[in-house]
Amino acid sequence: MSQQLYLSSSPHIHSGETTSKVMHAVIYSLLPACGVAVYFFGPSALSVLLIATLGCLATEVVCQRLMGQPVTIADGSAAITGILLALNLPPSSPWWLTLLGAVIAIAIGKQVYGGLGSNPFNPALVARVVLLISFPVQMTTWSAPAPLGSGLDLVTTATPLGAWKNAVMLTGQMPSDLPGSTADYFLGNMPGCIGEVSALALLLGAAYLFYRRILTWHIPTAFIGTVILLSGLFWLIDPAKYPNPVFHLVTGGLILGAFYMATDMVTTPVSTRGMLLFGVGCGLLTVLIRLFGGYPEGVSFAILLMNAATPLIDRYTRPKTFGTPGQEVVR
Amino acid sequence: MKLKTFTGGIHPPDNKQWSSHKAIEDCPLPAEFVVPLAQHIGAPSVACVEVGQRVARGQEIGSAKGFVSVPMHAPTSGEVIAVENRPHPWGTSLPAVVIRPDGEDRWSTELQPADPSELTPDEIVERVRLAGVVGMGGAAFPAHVKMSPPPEKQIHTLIFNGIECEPYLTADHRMMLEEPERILQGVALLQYVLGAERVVIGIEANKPDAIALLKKHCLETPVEVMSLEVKYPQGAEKQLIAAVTGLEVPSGGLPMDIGVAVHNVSTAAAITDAVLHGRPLIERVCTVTGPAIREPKNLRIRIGTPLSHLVEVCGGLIEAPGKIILGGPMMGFTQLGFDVPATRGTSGLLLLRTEDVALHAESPCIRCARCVQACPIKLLPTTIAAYARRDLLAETAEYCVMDCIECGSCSYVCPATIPLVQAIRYGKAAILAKKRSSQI
Amino acid sequence: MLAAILSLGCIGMIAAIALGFAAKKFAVYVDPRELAILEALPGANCGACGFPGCAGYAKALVAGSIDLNQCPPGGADVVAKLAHILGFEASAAAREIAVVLCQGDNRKAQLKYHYLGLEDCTAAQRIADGPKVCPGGCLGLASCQRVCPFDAIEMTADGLAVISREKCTGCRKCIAVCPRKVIRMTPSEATVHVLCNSHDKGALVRKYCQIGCIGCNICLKTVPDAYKIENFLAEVVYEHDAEANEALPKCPTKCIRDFATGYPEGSTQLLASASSMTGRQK
Amino acid sequence: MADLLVILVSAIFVNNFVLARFLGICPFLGVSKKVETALGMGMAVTFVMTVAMVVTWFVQYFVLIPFGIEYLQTIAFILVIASLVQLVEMVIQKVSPVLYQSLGIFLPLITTNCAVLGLAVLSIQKDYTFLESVVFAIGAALGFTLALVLFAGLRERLELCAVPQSFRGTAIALVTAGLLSLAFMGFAGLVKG
Repeated sequence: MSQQLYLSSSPHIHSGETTSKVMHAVIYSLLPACGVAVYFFGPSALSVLLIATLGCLATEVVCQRLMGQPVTIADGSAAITGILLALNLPPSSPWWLTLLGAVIAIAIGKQVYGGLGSNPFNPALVARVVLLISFPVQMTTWSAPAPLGSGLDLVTTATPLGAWKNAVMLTGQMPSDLPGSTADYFLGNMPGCIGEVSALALLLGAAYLFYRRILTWHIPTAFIGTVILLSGLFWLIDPAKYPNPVFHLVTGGLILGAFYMATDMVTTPVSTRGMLLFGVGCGLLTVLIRLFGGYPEGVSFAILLMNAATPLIDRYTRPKTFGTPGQEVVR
Repeated sequence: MKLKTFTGGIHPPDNKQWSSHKAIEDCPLPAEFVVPLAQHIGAPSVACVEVGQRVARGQEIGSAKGFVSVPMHAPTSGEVIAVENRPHPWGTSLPAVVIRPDGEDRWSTELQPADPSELTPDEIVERVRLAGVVGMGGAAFPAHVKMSPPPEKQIHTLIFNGIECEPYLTADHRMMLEEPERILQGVALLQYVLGAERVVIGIEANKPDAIALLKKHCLETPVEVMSLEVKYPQGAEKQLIAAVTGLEVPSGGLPMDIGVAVHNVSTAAAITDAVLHGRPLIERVCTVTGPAIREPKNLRIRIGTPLSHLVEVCGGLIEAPGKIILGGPMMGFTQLGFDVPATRGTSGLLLLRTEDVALHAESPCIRCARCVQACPIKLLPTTIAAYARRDLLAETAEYCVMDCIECGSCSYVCPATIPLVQAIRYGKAAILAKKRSSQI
Repeated sequence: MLAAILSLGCIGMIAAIALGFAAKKFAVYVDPRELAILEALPGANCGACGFPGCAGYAKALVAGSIDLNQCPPGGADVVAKLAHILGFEASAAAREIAVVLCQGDNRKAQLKYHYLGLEDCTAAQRIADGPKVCPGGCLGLASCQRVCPFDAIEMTADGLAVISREKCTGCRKCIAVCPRKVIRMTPSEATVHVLCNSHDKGALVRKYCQIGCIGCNICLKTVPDAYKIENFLAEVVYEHDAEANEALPKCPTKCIRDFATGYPEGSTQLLASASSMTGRQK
Repeated sequence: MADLLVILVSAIFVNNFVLARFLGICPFLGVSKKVETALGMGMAVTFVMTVAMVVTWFVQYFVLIPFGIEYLQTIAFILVIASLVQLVEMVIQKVSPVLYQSLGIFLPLITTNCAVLGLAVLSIQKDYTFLESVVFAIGAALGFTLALVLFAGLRERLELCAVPQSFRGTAIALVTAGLLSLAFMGFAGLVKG
């Protein structure tokens, strides 16, 4: 009889939540945003999504085979990287660009570090930044949305943030005719990356993740809060030059970044205070780069930079151990 | 009204419906008792009977060795048939006294009842010590030690633990429902001995019947019955103190350092028996439960009853179990078989089927921080475990591994199913071993 | 041109004088032997000597508080060098290597239960004395492999640790970590070992292991000098093991192995060369 | 004043010595295994850079230019910096063993570091005044320290990761340094420095 018995150290029960369940929930939460993107940008968005996702899965398989490790694509983490990468690319990305991004994300962003859980930087953002620096033309060619059934063709245009930056660079003033209204931006009717266009769809997905308790409020709140505060400050100082906080909120990748990229568990701090600090850092850097930097959009860089700071944040924001006095122990 | 609680913790399904409605039954005597000489924290007792000797129920069969130690007593009258190493719930073979009952169940004549109003506090503590009373929540720490704090540590708050936060277990719950007088007498005795100003009985809100009953009994007394939020590990000593008083036991310290003492409600009942009737701790209530047992029950068992007998009394097995657990599912110990005996700390026997055993393969940590949120001590379990597994003992110690209470919350919530608690235990053992070797 | 030579020369001169002055004025003495010893040591910083790294050992050697032969990875060569530096004659330490005294992998030896949890022998041993019925057998959870600084330990597919005779430097780290004390230091020239660590009676051993020593005394009878039996477990007497391998064919459970003929079953390690393995110098 | 701030910010972030100019890679890779040592190294570098800047500025404007031998700049700077660092090391070792324990061991590593030399040459090229040079030196050193400490944090974390055998050690460190440098490119254009 003892042959069938299991013995182990306590505890002997488990919540049943597993890594792959968490990952799959994240995938589901991203589906509305994918749907909106396909609605506004048509088949080109769909193909970018497919190429990125399949590319990531294939790269993961090849890497794990090469290194003689068990293949773990079923856990869904590579698929998430693929979807997030696609959401961070312009809908007009050529297929080779998307594929290259997928390979970079998984091979350099993740597998060289030992795969899931080991990568210090968000793989999708690593790929996006590599592409942005290597292929600036393709990565900044944006299309105006052409909703399915509208009969419109995709026309090259500038993102709202890009239009603002160009105007400020040239004239030092806010442009008078920014494309689209705030409502358009919120729903996703604006040019931009596949996934950053519809704040509404992203918020829907995020709500699901909150419900599943996969997201905690700390990072998104701190991130978005800081952006609103800081951009609001500049707006109050010179409304003719700096756009208002709502503009910052609904254009560009802030919502996508704050809810999906900056909350990637692997590359962010573990303690509550650490998460808040991380979010504030992301917000600061985002606004700085958006308003004063060379790039119109700073969310990706901000998150990557804070990823780099994560080990240090973890180190200096350890929770106070129960029963220890006052300040926590810092080495 | 928001109920009091501590920070951190988890909400596992409590699964108490199997046995919470079953009244306590007296377990019939088994064919043979195996009374281990080590059943408590501290020095094991030493056998003081010989093979062939006749013993009476309640007679001392193992004498205490040192202050943090308690004597052992015969669970029934009968003959000592062996004093030898027997399988022990801790996983190895340890010295035990084996007794064959004669069926008479005759009490020892040496036991003297007493009137507590004529006893000094020291005499009460001595009676508790002689009766071998230990903490009955599971850790089995000798009760008399907790009852005699050094004079400079005045106890101002006395807390009774009726939390029973371990899933499945219902023994304390039934005790509170069926024997409130016995418990409250013990409460009064302890209050008298320790001179505490405030006395609180903490019960989780999922036992409304017990709360109502004890409140009724305590109407005329200074004892306060407090309903606490349902959360694991509310019943852990430090967490209970934090929930009730808001005080934190200092790291590495004892509750008495902040003027608090915590006793289990069942311990209070045992103290009543010891002081009033002179009866030693030879029986306790134990929940036999789980999906693999035919008839879950709350049994009043004698210490030393083999587990196989408990299974038999509960109608046998539905199927061969996948895991045999002594204690609750969060902190209990798995057993190799049914030949080990129940001890003074055995609050439950839980039998899981093979399909109930969590078999997820371990995957890499994704730093989701659930363990950090769940840890009631506010440690970073994943970091500690990672360091411990790489034998980086200095870092392990620096992340306060020694403060871990091994409640299992982190392992329970870990989506990567990393054996965090086991890694932490491993780290603790390695650090202690290193300390010991450097002292020599 | 002249200006260049002169000004650079002047700068150099000023710097040289300042440095020379500082070297005298601020000199701190470091024993040159310490540096020489550090140079001679292998530099693996394995800690086998009991000091934190090679530098610590070097310091202790110069202070004269420790023997020369505390560096197993360095072997006899290093002992000779150290002796030369410190002005002693070498008292060569015999090279010893570690051997796992067990062949009972998961197929040959019975398990008590299914172990769930940390892949570590010490952790598993704490749960009902480990998942193997045999009280002394290798648990196969690779604690020794992880601790080996020289990558000398292989885990077979069926969970048995096998130590490479070439790679082992005798640092004893595996011995310290093994909770079952199944690893033992042996003279490196000895190739015949009784690969069993169970002191149980023969009948019991037969029940749980196909390849355990049952204490039958046949090896002792065949080559009386080379074996001894204590508590139902045979052991090679390494002082007189010249003919030990003659008992091999007689052993009923095949628990004696001559490493000159190969590693235990399941190991993928090959003998480096016939000469180095069988070369028992006499 | 605003100029000085621009120089400082530019030297720390935009034109970070390690991550944008790729100077001082040797100590960046060598002394970044632990955050503590990285901090020590950062302090040592800050100290040496500032002192070296002061001395080389004087050498440049009071020796090299008056004598018309600017073409010997590199040799002269190496000579001066190397002996200066040696001198400082010796003095510290004798005067303050405690400071030497925490800082001194790094000093030989920086003796002829390209970051220190590069700093001197760059600031001369840019025609910085004395004050600007010193601010530039401090900024560069702080940038170096920032990069080093960030990197050390990352490497400490990598110690706990299951990095594939073939990528362990310097390989993965270089990949990480590359990615860190990529992230720092986000600061491009922040100030014109």
